[in-house]
Amino acid sequence: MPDVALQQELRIIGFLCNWCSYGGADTAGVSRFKQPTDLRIIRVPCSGRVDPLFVVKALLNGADGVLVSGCHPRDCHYSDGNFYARRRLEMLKRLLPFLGIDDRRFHYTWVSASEGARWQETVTNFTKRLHELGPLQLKKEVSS
Amino acid sequence: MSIEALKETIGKVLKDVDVVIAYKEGFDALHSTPHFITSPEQIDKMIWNPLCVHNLTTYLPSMKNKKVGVVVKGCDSRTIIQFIQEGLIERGKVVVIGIPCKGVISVAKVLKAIDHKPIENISFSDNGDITITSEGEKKVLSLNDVSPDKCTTCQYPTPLIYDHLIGEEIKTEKPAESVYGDIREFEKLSLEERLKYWQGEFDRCIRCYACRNACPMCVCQDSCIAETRDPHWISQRLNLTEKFMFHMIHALHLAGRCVECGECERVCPMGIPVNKLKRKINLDMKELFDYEPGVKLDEKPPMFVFNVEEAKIKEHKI
Amino acid sequence: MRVGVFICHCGNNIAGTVDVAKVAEETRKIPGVAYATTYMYTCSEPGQEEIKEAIKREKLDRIVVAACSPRMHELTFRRTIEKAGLNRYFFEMANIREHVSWIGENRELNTKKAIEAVRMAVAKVMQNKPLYSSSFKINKRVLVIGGGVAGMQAALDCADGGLEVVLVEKSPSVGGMMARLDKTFPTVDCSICILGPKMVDVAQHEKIKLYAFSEIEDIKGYVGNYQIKIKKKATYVDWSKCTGCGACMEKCPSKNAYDAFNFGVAPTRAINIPFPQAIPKKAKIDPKYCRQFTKGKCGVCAKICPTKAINYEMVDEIVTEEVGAIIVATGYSLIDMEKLPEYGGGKYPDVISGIQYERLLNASGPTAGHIVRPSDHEEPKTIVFVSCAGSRDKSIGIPYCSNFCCMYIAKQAILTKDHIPDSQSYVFYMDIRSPGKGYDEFTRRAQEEYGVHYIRGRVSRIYPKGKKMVVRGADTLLGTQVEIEADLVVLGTAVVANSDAAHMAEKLHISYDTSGFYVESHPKLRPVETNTSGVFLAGACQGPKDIPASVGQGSAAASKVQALFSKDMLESDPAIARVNINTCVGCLKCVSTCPFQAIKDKELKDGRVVADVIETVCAGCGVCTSTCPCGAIQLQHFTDNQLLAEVNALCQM
Amino acid sequence: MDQMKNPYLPELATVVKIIDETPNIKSLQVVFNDPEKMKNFRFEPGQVGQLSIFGVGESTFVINSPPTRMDYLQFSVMKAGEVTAAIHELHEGDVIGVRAPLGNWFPYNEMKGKKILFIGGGIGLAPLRTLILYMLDNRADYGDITIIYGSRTPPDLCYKYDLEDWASRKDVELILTVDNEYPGWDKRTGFVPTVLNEVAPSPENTIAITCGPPIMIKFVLQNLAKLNFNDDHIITTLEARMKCGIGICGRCNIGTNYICKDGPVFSLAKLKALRAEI
Amino acid sequence: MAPAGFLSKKRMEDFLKEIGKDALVHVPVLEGNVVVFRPYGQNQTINLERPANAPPKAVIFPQSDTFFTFRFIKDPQDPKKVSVEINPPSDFPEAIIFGCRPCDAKGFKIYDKVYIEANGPDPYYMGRREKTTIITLACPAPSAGCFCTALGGGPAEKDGSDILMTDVGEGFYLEPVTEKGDKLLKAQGVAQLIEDGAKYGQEATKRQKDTHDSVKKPFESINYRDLSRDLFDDDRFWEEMVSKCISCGACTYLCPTCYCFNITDEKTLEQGERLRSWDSCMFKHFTLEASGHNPRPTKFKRYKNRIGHKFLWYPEKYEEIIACCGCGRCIRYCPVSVDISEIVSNLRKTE
Repeated sequence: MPDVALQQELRIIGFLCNWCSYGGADTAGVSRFKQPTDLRIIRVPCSGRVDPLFVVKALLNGADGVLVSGCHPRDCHYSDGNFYARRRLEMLKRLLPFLGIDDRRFHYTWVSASEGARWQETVTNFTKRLHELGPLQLKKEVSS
Repeated sequence: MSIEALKETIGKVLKDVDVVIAYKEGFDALHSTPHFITSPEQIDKMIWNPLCVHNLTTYLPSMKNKKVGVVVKGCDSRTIIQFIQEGLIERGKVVVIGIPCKGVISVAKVLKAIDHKPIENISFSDNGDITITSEGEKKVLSLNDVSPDKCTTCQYPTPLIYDHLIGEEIKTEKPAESVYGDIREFEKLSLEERLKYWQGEFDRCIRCYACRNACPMCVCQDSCIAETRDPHWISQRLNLTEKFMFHMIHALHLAGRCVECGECERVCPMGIPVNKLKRKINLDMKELFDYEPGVKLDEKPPMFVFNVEEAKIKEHKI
Repeated sequence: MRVGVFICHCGNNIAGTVDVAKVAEETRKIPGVAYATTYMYTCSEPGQEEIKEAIKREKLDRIVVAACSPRMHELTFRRTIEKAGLNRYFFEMANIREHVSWIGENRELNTKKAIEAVRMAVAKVMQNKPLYSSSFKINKRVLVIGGGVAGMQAALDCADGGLEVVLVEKSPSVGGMMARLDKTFPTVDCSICILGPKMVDVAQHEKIKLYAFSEIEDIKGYVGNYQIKIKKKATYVDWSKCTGCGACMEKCPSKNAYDAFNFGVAPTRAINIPFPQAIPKKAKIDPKYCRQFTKGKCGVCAKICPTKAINYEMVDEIVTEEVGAIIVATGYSLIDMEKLPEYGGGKYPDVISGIQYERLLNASGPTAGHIVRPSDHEEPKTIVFVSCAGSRDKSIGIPYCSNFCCMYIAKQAILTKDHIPDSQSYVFYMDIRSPGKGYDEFTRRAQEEYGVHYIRGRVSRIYPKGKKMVVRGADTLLGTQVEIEADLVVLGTAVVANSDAAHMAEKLHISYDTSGFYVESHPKLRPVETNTSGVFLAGACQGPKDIPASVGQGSAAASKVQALFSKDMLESDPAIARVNINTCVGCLKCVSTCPFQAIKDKELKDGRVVADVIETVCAGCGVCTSTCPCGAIQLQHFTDNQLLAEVNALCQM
Repeated sequence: MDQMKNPYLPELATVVKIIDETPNIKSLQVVFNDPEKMKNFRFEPGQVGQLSIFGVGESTFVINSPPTRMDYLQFSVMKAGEVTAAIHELHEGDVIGVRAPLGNWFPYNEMKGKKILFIGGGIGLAPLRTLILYMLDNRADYGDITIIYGSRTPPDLCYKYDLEDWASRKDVELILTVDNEYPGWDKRTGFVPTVLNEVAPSPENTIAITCGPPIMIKFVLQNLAKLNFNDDHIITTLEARMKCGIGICGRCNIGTNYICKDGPVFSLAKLKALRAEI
Repeated sequence: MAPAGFLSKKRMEDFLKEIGKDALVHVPVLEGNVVVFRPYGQNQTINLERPANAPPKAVIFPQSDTFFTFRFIKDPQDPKKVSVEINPPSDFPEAIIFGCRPCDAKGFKIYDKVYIEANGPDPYYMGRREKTTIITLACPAPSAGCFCTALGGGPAEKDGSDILMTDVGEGFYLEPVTEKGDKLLKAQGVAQLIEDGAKYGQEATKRQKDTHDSVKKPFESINYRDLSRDLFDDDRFWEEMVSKCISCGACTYLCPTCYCFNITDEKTLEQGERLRSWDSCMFKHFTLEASGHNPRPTKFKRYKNRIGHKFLWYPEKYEEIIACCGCGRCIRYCPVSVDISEIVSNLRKTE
């Protein structure tokens, strides 16, 4: 794990589905899997609840990175929610660079409730990547 | 095609419907305007020429309680197909009068070509020449030079759906790869250049919502979340963040649904390339799902369906 | 608005790495937060009392608890504030334990993170609206999927409790795996002798409606009100006429049909009754082998059938049943031996699986209980059992222990000695797992009384040598290589989930793990519940289990259903989608994306068409909300404004 | 910028009391934080105020306490939109913003010596209440006072404390009605316009003042016409979406008149002249 | 008042720099294919050839404006007690609008009646209005849809401007119109750049007249009394005129005289602001009440209100002045070419 604590924390927002990824983050906690502290988590019932506009809103308003995590495909508590999420988020991921926003600032993935280690890895790597990219400051640029 | 044949067809269709939407002359020589024909004597006022730029199908979803005849060009016809894919119109209540189209003008390009001088007269010849009289002088332009971008790469000059086709079918000679040439070109810019570009363009936005209201696929219209407090996605502040957000709402809600009629861009009083984002998404939709809005009746827009296995979506690694 | 915030120390769990007093102090600065305090164990009885007291004393109308995961205690605290007179949805939890104190080492950063987590929760709770459950009638019938011992136990317990039961079994007879066993460990009593009466009970119970040779086609609905489509597969025999006399089976000229019941130990007829004690005892035709189907002519059975029950024209039939709860007892499968090439599985006839051996041992099996080698029907003298054949092998994706192989191998070794007194059995094992009551004694008896030779070590290869099979392996206790020339090799093949388990899970909207076993609600405390209310698990579909555990789960699931059905009405979860008919434009995109068909179109008085949520069908995923372009359909408790409040609380600092 | 002249700046005020009138109507009694402002505050019966919930927005309500009782200003709020929902979340002691007084008022001087007929429905009693209380405080100036008031059900009746008082007074005739039979209700049932017909007051020297839901007003006006009330003698108050409250922002106009500034009190004669669609 | 002056085009940039020393100068800039007002700065192409796509009304009436910011103040003794601190803006910047058209300037005159005279001054409007100097360019040529002369204005109308410039070829003929304009021209640094304009007067007048004569007149003149109230109240008339309207706000937002607004609050947990933002009577929600009731539920009723406001009610209230300056933007930029002059023409009583 990189010692990101030495740097200024970044604003990273995660949207996690209640059934898998939020549980996976809990599992990581229960297992005491250490993670960087930058991420703030918003619990949603399903990754299919995550309107890509939330990601845009967050990035435009000051977030340095956004992470969306749901159940693995086929494993959705609501059976199909993450299938929609996958299409929408992939569309967004491709659109962001067209707007001039580095798509590495947005990551979507699948983590199940049992995958504490995968969650730890996801958070750690995403945080590390964002620290390499530095602050986004879109809000400042865009609202000038 | 002959205008007489069109008028004759409209006359016939009118017997069957409440209104036929066509075109008539607008407030000056360069503009036409939508013409709502409810009685036969109004037919005579109608026109057909490259000034007929509007996508008249945009009125259809708001006229569900009426039976409507509508004149469409090739590009406009995609809207009808998209409406049907999304269940937004009842096919039986719409009579589509299709016209194969060789291209229309872009008012903005014509004005630029004649240096924004007042226009007294404009005429069109079959070979694509446009003769403009301005300040007493005649100037000849080529339609190709003053067509909107959508015409220069048009793939569907003949309507894809119609009940009546006026005139001979036209086949496109324009290469399919050209359609998104500008998008690919834009993608060669650096991230910083792109962001700067959009900041400059969106900064002019006055949030008049002409782009939204002219868009046939913007189903929300008066319920648009750009103006609501519940949900409260954006404020009425006129800063760049909110303008940016509005255009993202517009683009994302049109994801995989935009038929590229270009009305949003045509109507923007501030000259913002509003269609570009949607066309970028369309390019992705084509690559990811082999989907092109408004082309095939039996398809569904990609954001409302899924495949359990998505052949083209790869898991992203950090 | 007066938000009260309670920050939990959780002993040292949170307070150890988070400055909870600082969190309270910072939280108190937020306008709208009328009260913020810390507590040692907020979830404790006095902790909950403190919340109730504060609500009354400080006139609080929204509550935030910053403690552990909401998945742990959200319900606890919702009940607490409800008791104090607040709507239970005026509550949010900030997870500062699993997501903060347990994963971050830097106290300062943890504290900052906790402050912001509370801030988000406060911002959200200020957007919360009171929600009220509506109640609906429960259909007090239960569907049991799977007629193995777990399913039968569940069905009988429910039926004995007075509930109507629909039991669906995909094979032609109930009984499942247990019906195939010869004896059971550690008592070595006759399996079918103890199972048979249960099977008869199932068949005869007036409250149980049995659909054998049937499959679940589709499940719609929600707890209390499910509509189940059941496919009755064509048997080509009219079971209302068939008496199970077996005449057809005797005369059937197609004698090489695959015998699924006997795991292919010997062929059966194209028309057959799977085993003598089958329930229902009815014949069915396997069209893959029946000459009437393959060659277009034969008709022997039709001619011979005394009740004229044969019907070659029969087709699958779909019937619909309505139930209020579902018990899933779909059991398990065994790994395909071909996936174990080093053991020669599927390649050498004299390498067989444990369940096949069970059929050889069984008096009503194809060999009438005589142990013979499949290759030459000679009696084997040297028999090698290989445990963990596939199990505990990450390389083939089976990291788990199959639970009961050690025990049945011991049993089979004992029975072998009974059947063939001059035989010698060897068992290759990794560890002997015998933690059940009387189990360890049993494995010792195998070794001590029956002279079974246990060799600790893995078998590396099995290959033929003349008429023998050479089993080569390590003896890790002696640290030597061993080679045994066996007449017959029995593999304790790994237990795996059914091949259609995932498909079934998708129909049920329940989760399954990477191995395909269904996931229970809580591994310790809610072992037979699933995360989908109204759906319960019993038996090995949740993971490998032996008979007493499966029976126990069958009863447990039944008692859960009884508890659920003890009320006449169920409360619906109000955190479902709701349509604002003033802003809905009737584009009905939500209808097309709803995974549950829970949205319909509705025409209003003024002729406008809008979306309409069927409250009881909506599961609360929110796909509609993110589909709706105009924000007219909002998932309650996770509305756009509520999520935006959280985003804004973070971005607008 | 001189704050005194800024018509958009709300005055801070504190909610001193909250009364639950009906299941979805609350009354707020508010007092300006600045005692001087409170002391010098003047308004006329029928004038309105804009209440601010900071961060949510403003909404218009009539001041329904009379200018003769200046311990506090009372507003009644039915839960309908974002602002009213936020008002319903207030606690006593909370600070809000008030812009008042705004708009015109009842021509109470011209009503002196006349008989007064009040016809109200639901929360429509609010603007009438201020005038009723004002007249009761100046009782000698006015003739007979009749109040016809109705709501959907008895719990939906506002100002039960006032109704009790008026019912007990000899100088007021109070006629209450609810739409349908209701357990424990021993008074009239039926819609307000119907009850108006049943009571059939004489138009003689009488001013009728009505406020209530639009559908009620529509039929009350029809029935008053049938009873031969003159358009000049029928007064109502109108509602509309308002923002600025000073006749600029453009949404509440009926022709040249802005309800927020030139209203909310209109005579029927005036409304007809404005070609208002009633 | 000083006599007319002359500003050579070569000195225009110097002039802008000079007047920009004490004020923010808004100039019409060509961006892509459109002309917009931007604060004068580097790398701009100033375009005076044609009217800006949007008038400069936002300089004085910003599209969104902060009425006040507020902050919640917690009582340190009692966290239940929260007060509010309200902070309106204290001052507005000096501004100059350079190169707008007479119709644009006239728009502010129409605002003045409402925002200063009739209702007591609106402090935000007046604060900016007083500090803004308007330097107008007499229209060198009419644009599509213009009809200012039919409304009594003209391409060289002075009313509303502080200074009127007329392009006379190599430079601009400058006429001070108000004290404010006069003062600006007399300021030391500016005066140095201005030459005597006397010899250009004739040319200016000629050019002004030429343009005046070339403006289209859909009707000769108009008075609100000339409009037929019966037709105005006839739903069928509006259906015929504006079926094609798509209910966007382009016409109102581009209109120099449209002044309707909305007031909304925005806040974070700790603070917020009350905003005034442009609103459009063409939007359905403009009059939509919380109850769901809407007095103007259809685009026909809304368009009728717009015409009524500009051509009937405003003049009835304010000295018969029509609240339309004939700039033609609503016609020119209407997505479907709804023509307000045609509608008004049709509304006139036929006698």
